[in-house]
This record gives sequence, C-alpha cells and structure tokens, in this order.
Amino acid sequence: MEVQFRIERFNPDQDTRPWFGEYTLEVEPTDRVLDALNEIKWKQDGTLTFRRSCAHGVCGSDAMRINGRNRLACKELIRDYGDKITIEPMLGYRVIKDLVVDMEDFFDSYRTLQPYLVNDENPGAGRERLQSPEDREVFDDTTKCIMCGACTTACPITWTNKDFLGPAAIVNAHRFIYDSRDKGANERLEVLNSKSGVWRCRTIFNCTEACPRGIEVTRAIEQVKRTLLTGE
Amino acid sequence: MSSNRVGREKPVGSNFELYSWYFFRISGIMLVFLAVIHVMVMHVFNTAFDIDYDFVAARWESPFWRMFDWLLLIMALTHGLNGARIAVDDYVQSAGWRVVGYSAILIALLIFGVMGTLAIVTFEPQ
Amino acid sequence: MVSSYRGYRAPQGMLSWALHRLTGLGVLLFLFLHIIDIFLVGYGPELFDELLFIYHHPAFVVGQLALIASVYYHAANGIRIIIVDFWSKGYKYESQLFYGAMVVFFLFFIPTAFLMLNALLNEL
Amino acid sequence: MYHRFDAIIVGAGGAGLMAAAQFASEGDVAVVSKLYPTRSHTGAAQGGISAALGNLEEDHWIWHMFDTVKGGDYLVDQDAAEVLSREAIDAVYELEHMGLPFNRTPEGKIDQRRFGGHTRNYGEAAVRRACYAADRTGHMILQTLYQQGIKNQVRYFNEVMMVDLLMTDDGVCNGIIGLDIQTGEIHIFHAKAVLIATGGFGRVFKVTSNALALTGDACSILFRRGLPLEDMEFFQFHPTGINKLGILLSEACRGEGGIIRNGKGERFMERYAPTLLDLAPRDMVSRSIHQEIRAGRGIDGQDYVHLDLTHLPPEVIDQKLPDISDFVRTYMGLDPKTELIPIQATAHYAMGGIPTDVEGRVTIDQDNTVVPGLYAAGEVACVSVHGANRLGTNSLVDLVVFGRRAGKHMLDFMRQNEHQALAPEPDYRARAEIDGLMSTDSDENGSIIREELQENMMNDAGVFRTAEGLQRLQSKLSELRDRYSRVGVRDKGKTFNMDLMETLELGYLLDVSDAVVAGALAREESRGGHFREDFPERDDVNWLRHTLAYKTSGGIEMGSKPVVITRFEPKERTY
Repeated sequence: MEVQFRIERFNPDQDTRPWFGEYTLEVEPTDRVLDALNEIKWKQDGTLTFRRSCAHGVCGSDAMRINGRNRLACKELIRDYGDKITIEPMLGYRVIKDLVVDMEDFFDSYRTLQPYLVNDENPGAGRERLQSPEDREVFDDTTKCIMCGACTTACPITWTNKDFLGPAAIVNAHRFIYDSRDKGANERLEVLNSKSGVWRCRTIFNCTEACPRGIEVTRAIEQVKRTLLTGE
Repeated sequence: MSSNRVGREKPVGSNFELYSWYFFRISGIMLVFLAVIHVMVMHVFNTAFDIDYDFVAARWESPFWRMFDWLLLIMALTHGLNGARIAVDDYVQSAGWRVVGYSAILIALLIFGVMGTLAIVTFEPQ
Repeated sequence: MVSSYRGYRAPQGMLSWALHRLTGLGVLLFLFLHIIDIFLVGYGPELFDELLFIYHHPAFVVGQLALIASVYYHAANGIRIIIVDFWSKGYKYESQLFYGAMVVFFLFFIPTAFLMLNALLNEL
Repeated sequence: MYHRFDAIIVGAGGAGLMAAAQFASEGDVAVVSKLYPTRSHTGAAQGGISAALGNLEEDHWIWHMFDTVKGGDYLVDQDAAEVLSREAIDAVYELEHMGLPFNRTPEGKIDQRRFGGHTRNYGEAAVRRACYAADRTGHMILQTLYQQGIKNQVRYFNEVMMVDLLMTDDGVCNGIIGLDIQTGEIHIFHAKAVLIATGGFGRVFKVTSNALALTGDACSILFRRGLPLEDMEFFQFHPTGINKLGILLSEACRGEGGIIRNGKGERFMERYAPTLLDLAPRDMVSRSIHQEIRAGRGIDGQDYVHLDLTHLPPEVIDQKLPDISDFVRTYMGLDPKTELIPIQATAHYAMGGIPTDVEGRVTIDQDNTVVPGLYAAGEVACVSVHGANRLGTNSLVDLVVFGRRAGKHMLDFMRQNEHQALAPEPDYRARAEIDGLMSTDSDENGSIIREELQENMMNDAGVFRTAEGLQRLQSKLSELRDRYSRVGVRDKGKTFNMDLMETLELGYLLDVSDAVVAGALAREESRGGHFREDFPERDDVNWLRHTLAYKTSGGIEMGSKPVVITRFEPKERTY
C-alpha cells in the first residue's frame, strides 16, 4: 500500500525552526512504522535521524509521537494507521535533531530516586535472600519499564512543569519501594512527598495510555500517594 | 553525551503538598454537597428572577443558612485558590513570577475571604 | 507551552483533566464576582436590587447556565478522581468512571437547564 | 577532547556493566556506549540464566559443565566451561543480592525452569537449571547492573561510538578513540586498561534477532589492528524466530512445553532428537527445521514451520511468557493461546569473536599470548565456552561470569600499572576515516550495499554452507567492499549524524563477514552451528581445534589453536 508520511524535521546546524518533510512510500500493511522510517532514511533521505536499536519494543530507543501520541515506532504496524502518518519527536525535551530528543533530564529524574536496591545486610555468600512469590508479584508491573520516556513526555504536567520528576522516575522508585528486600523506601518516599513528587500527578492517565510495555503507570503513582497518606 | 550527575538536587519535603492534596479532596467532597445544594436552591427550586434583596434577607434570617453560606464561601475560596496555586506551579516556571503568582493568590484569599465573611456575618436586614 | 497541547492528540483522560482545570478556574473567577455582589448586600436593598439587573439579563442567564454546567462537571469529575485516588482498583475503571460521571452530569444538568430556560422564557 | 581514566569499558550491556560493578567505588572507570546503557541488547534476552543451584531438583555444576561442552560439540575449552558452570552459581546469587527480581519458588528461593540442552546426570533428562524473571531475564539483568552503576557513581559516556583502539608500539593497549554521536566530536580516552564488551554482529545476516546496533564494531576494529578473531564460522541460528521478522521467541516457550510442528502437524523433533525432543540444542533444532522444509514439509510447502503453545495452560502463557505473547499479538496478530505461530530460524548469536583467556585478557596466538591492558567479555569475546554451539541461557551466564572476572582482573592490573604514553595525534586514523567518508560524494548508497551483504550472507553462510556457495560469497564480498570504498555519507552535518554512524558500521560488517566466510571455508567439517553440506560429518582428527583469522595486507590468513580438554573426551553428540 502507498502511505504518506509527514515527519517533523529539525537540524540545528541549518534550521531555525522545525519543518515537516513529506515522503511517499510503498509498504506492506504489516510493516512496522520503524521499517518505514528506515526505508525513507536508506532510500530517500539519508539525513533523516532517529534513534533505534532492538526493533521489537524492548530497548526503548524509538519512542516518538505517531499521529499525535507517544508510541514505539517498532511496535506499531502501519495497517493500524492507514495511509497518512504523522511522526514528531516526543514533547517536553529539547530536540537534538529530527526525532531525537535530549534524554539527560529524563535520566536525571530517574537517578534522583535511588533506583537501586538499598540493603547492605549481607545475606551470606552462596544463598539468595528469600522472597515469597506474593511479595515478588507486588512490584512486578513496574519492573517492566524500559525507560523509553513515552510516559513522561506524554504527561501534560511535565510539558510545562520542569520540577516534576515525571511518571517514569516514579515507576522506577515504585519498583524498589514495594520490593520486600529493599530498605530505602523512606528516603524515596520523602522525595516523592515533595513538591516535585507524586502530588504533581493529576491522574490524567496519559502515561498509562502511552506506555508501550502496558505498565499501569497511574496505578503505581496512586499507590505511592496512598502509601504516603496512610504510612502503609 | 557524558553524565556523571547522580540525579537532581533532592527536594526537601514537608508534608505541605500531602495536606494540600488531601484538603483538595476533603473540601471537594464537601463542596459537592454545598455547591450543588446552593445551585439547586438558587436556580432549580427558585429562579434567578425570584432572587432579590428580600430573598437574601429572608434566607439569612436563619443562622443555618448563614453558616451554610459561610462554609461554602470558605471552602470554595480555599479549594479554588489552591487550584490556582497548582496552576501557577504548573505554568509559571520563573521563580520571580511564581512569587508574584503566589502573592496574588494570598491577597485574593485575604480580600475575598474578608469581604465574604463581612457580608455574611454583619448583614442586618433593613 | 500552548503548542504542547496542540501537539498531543488528547486521550479521554487528558480531555477530562483539561476540562476540569478550565471549569475550576472559571468557577473561581465567578466566585470572585459573586463575593463582590454579595458584599454589596450590606449596603442595602437599593444598590443590590439595582445590580441584580445584570443577573436577569438573558445573556447572563445563559452565562449562568455555563457556570452551573461547570460546577456540575467539576463536581462529577472530581468525584471520579477521588474514587480513583482512594479505591485501589479504581484505575482499572478510569474510563468507565468518566462515562459514569458524564451520565451523572447530564442527569443533573438537563433538568436544571430546562428549569432555568423555562424561567427565562416566562420572564420575557 | 581528551579524557583520562584508569579503566575504560566499551559497551554497556551485561558484560560491560558487570565488569563496571566490580570496581564499585574503587578506581576511575568510565563506560562508553554508542547507545544509552539501558538500550543494550542484553535487555532482549528472555528465557533465563542457568546455574546449578538445585533449588527444585538435584543438580551439580559438573552436569552444567558437561552439557555446555557437549552442547558446544566438544569445541569448548573445558577449563573455561568449568569456570563458567562453577561461578554461575555465585554470579546468580550476586545478581540476586544486587536486587534482581527473580521469579520465586513457594519457599521463596529463586525459581528455575528447563531449557534446551540442559540435562541431569550427563544427558539423562531435562533439568530445571535456568533461573528466570518471567520472560525478561535479560532486561532485569541489564536494569539491575545499570542500577548498580548509578549506585557506584560510574561515569557513563552515552551515545559515544568507539571508532579506534589505541596501542603502544610495544603492543600495550592504552585507550580508545570515541565519536560523540550527539556532537560529532572526537574523544580520546586514555586508560591503563580497556574492556571490549560491545556484543555480537548478527546484523551481517538478513533475518536476525539482533538489534540494529549489533554490527561487530569492536571485532572489526581489533581485526584491522592485526589482532585475530577466533572461531568466526560458528554462528548460532535460533530455531524460533518470528517468521520474516526474526524477532526471537525464547526457548522458554519450549522449556514450558511448547512443540514445533511441520506442515503435516507432526512433532518432527521425535525423529532428530528422541530424548530431548524440542529441547535439543539450537543448532540441531534449526537444522531439523530446515531439513523438514527442504523435504517439502514446511507449512503449505513454504519455508517456515509452526510453534505450538495452544496446549499450554493459559496462565502459564500469561505469567511465564507474557512478553512473547505480546510479540506474537503485536507482530503477527495471533493469539498464542489458540493459534499456531509461524517461525523460522533467525541469526542469533556469535560463538566466535575476540579470543580471550579465562581472565578476559585478549590473546593473539595459539600460545595465548596476552595483549597487556586489553580485555574482552560477553558475546564479542570467544573464551571459548560455547565452542561450536551455545546452549540456551549460557549467554547470560557468560556475561556475568566473565564480565565479573574481567572486571576483577582489570582492577588488579590497574593498581599495578601506570598509564602508557599516547602517541602524538592518537586520533589521526579515526579522523582520516571519518573525513574520508564525509568528503566523498557519489551515488553509491551504503544501505543498498548492506542489504546485499545481509541477503548474500544469509543464503550462503547461513544454516547450510558449501565450498561453492562460500567462494561465491567471497567474490560478492570483494565486490561490495569495492563499492563501499566509493560510498559517501549523505548527511554532512555534525549533530547526531546517524548516516555517518551507519556507514562506519557497514565497514565493520564487511570486515566481520570476511572473517566469518574465511573461517567457514577453511573448516572442512560440520560441527555445532557450522554445517558444511560437502563435509557433513564432524572431523575430530583434523578439526578439533579453534580457528584464528588474521587480517593482513594480502587478505585473511588462517591460524589455529588447540582445544583445551580436561574432563570430557569428545564423543558423538546425540540427544
């Protein structure tokens, strides 16, 4: 099928403002949007720039706005979009070039919340810390995060409020707060209780809608709020 | 390219945002009753054309309605201005303009709170 | 900032939030006006009744309708948010709750609008 | 820009980050990655990481070692396999202590499941040895190790691509040259020790489970500097890739009970591996699939077969294979609970690579002479623990075990040695290469060369190989190389020049392909992942040895190196 692509272009070396490039392409309906981007880059315009790596939705490189919503280009099939597709970079972060945005702030927020197991007790060599399957299940959903940035850059609060840590950072804090082996919950909760923490969330659900891994992001944030409120 | 930052400066927390959030919900639930009853009384059981000075005077004969209206006033004002405060946080990024925004909200709270309270408390039918 | 909102094709949750914020700020502005007029009650019936013509103007009746719609929407959607906040399974039904809130909104708003417009027509 | 560190780790996948974790707060270490660390391909590993913990049934590291040796068709260096299977146990516990969220048994221990080629008591029956976290074990390993790096305040250089290796005239490694993709700037990294952990090169093939970034960069760079590549002819084709796309459906599908069926609906593995059936090693299953297809028993006579999960309890699919189900739904529009999944063998893993000893030190000849200061670990390295064919889950074991050993050894090395002076203008080669590509203008399109390369490699250096096909491939490769010399980069900008990056990568792919084909042509036998139709038998008399390929001005020269045999004498390999 023939598909028209409108892709937002911006090269800081020569452009003062972003513009839209138009490309027409013959594709299979079952092709991924990423396949089309590659085809345009390889056959039509070598300067088109985007991030990509694993091409099947586990590395998180190619999050972008496809027809106005944050998606991974490698997880979207063209048949679900029809013959006109608009592709733009994620919102809220500086565009480095074309569809590539600066992720430093994103990872910065992530690092603020101690995204690692805090537990200095030595369980002894040659054995594991025990954890029941039920305790393991509690934080299973948030271990799926691949840090693509789709949730954080879908959130209307992060677009305008640069203090907000954003959904992805909270998801990764959640993954440790509810891990029965972790002992750093209080410190993380203290940060999450601050002005840039969970209380900025207005339960808009854009993050959940955008998550390519199907993580119930809003649920995780709400759970943290309830924990802060009840101390449980 | 390179990053050796270990995250942002950690914001120091107080429970202010928590209380604010909680108050938002509590006042919200109260307002659902207060405001909806108010609207019903003014616009469903009566109409805008029934309302005049005498109507207000008759209603404020009863201490219950005075209390009711005062509670509505305070809840609506604090709930609304808290919302405005959050809007300032969300849309005003420069520290200076934020102070301006917060100040405007505080002043509005004072002025309108005092005006409304005075009106309700000191009213004496003529 | 504004372009951000144009650039994202709003899902239902984002629309409901944007409306919530707009109606909230709208009601707050009206509240200021309302406090001023009620304050003037203290200055006696002449001034107050004279001012009331504003409220009786047909355009303002329609304006009040918008105000009431805002109050109802803000209340119904606010309850939905509170349910999602406090009920641990609420997130699953976020979208159903929104439709529920809209049903409640119309259940209240339609009779209110009917009565108000009826009163206006009787008065004209 | 000039940077000086005690140690540089190139590549931020499992091996690189595990090595970085060994430094903890000691030493000045930087991790250079051409992606963000969390994008590394370790994250795509699904099924599990094997270690003889014996949490569910009796198991011993020596059984694991035996399976590894036999799975590798006896080309495995047995000293390395012993290290692998012994240290796997500690490494898994260490990962758990770091916070890795393994699935758990009812008693709270790490849960384990069956995986291809892993058996009890030297081949009696399948054993539960693979520790796992749903079907995202690799993702959890990558996240956990990246998190440790944050905890230890490791310095990350993200989106910096290694373009050259620095060595003194005396053959001591003293740094690398990196290209900052975001700015186009050249960076000189001066270090006492360098670890290469850049992963595989599956992108030389058309249908692959490998990420677009896996282009064999470091293999090629070392190869160009005269260092050898070992056993490059051994490339693993994984039997269950999604048809046409090559996206991997983990062996865990079969570990949980999935069955492969041909066009007649037969469970054809009964004929090829009567004991282990669908859980036979990957090379055998892939070859069996191809044999079925050649015999006209593909689905509707076409070149694919079916993976059948429909008989599994739905909750197993939901809880233990959630991501795989998601892939099948997303890319095929099928429900794995009720429908059969079209699969095809997909290029998956390079057994060969940069030769190293068990400490991760890069070696250059049959006597295992080491290059001081240069280390390699992970898929890019060839220790060799995988021999001619890697067992499922052993890639993750390899990463953590040898990443850890390399890290520890580097820490010692760095304490005992000083920085070696850099040559003046150490970046001249890299600058010359990049300037050359940037200043060329021609109609030659690199991406078309790459497509032809991948297509030809798939056809003639894939599951089945012949002398005729490989010779044809060699002349094709020299034609492509000739065309590559005329390729110009179309994007002339400095900022995030992805076109330059892909063109450099194409050069690396060509080098790596040369080495694969030279090895495949030289090795006149069939063993593990390397199958020569003109030499269909294993030949232990002539070929129980590793190949070493050297790039010289006159073409590729082949050398060899003996296989280390300690406990298990080579035997016929049946399952």
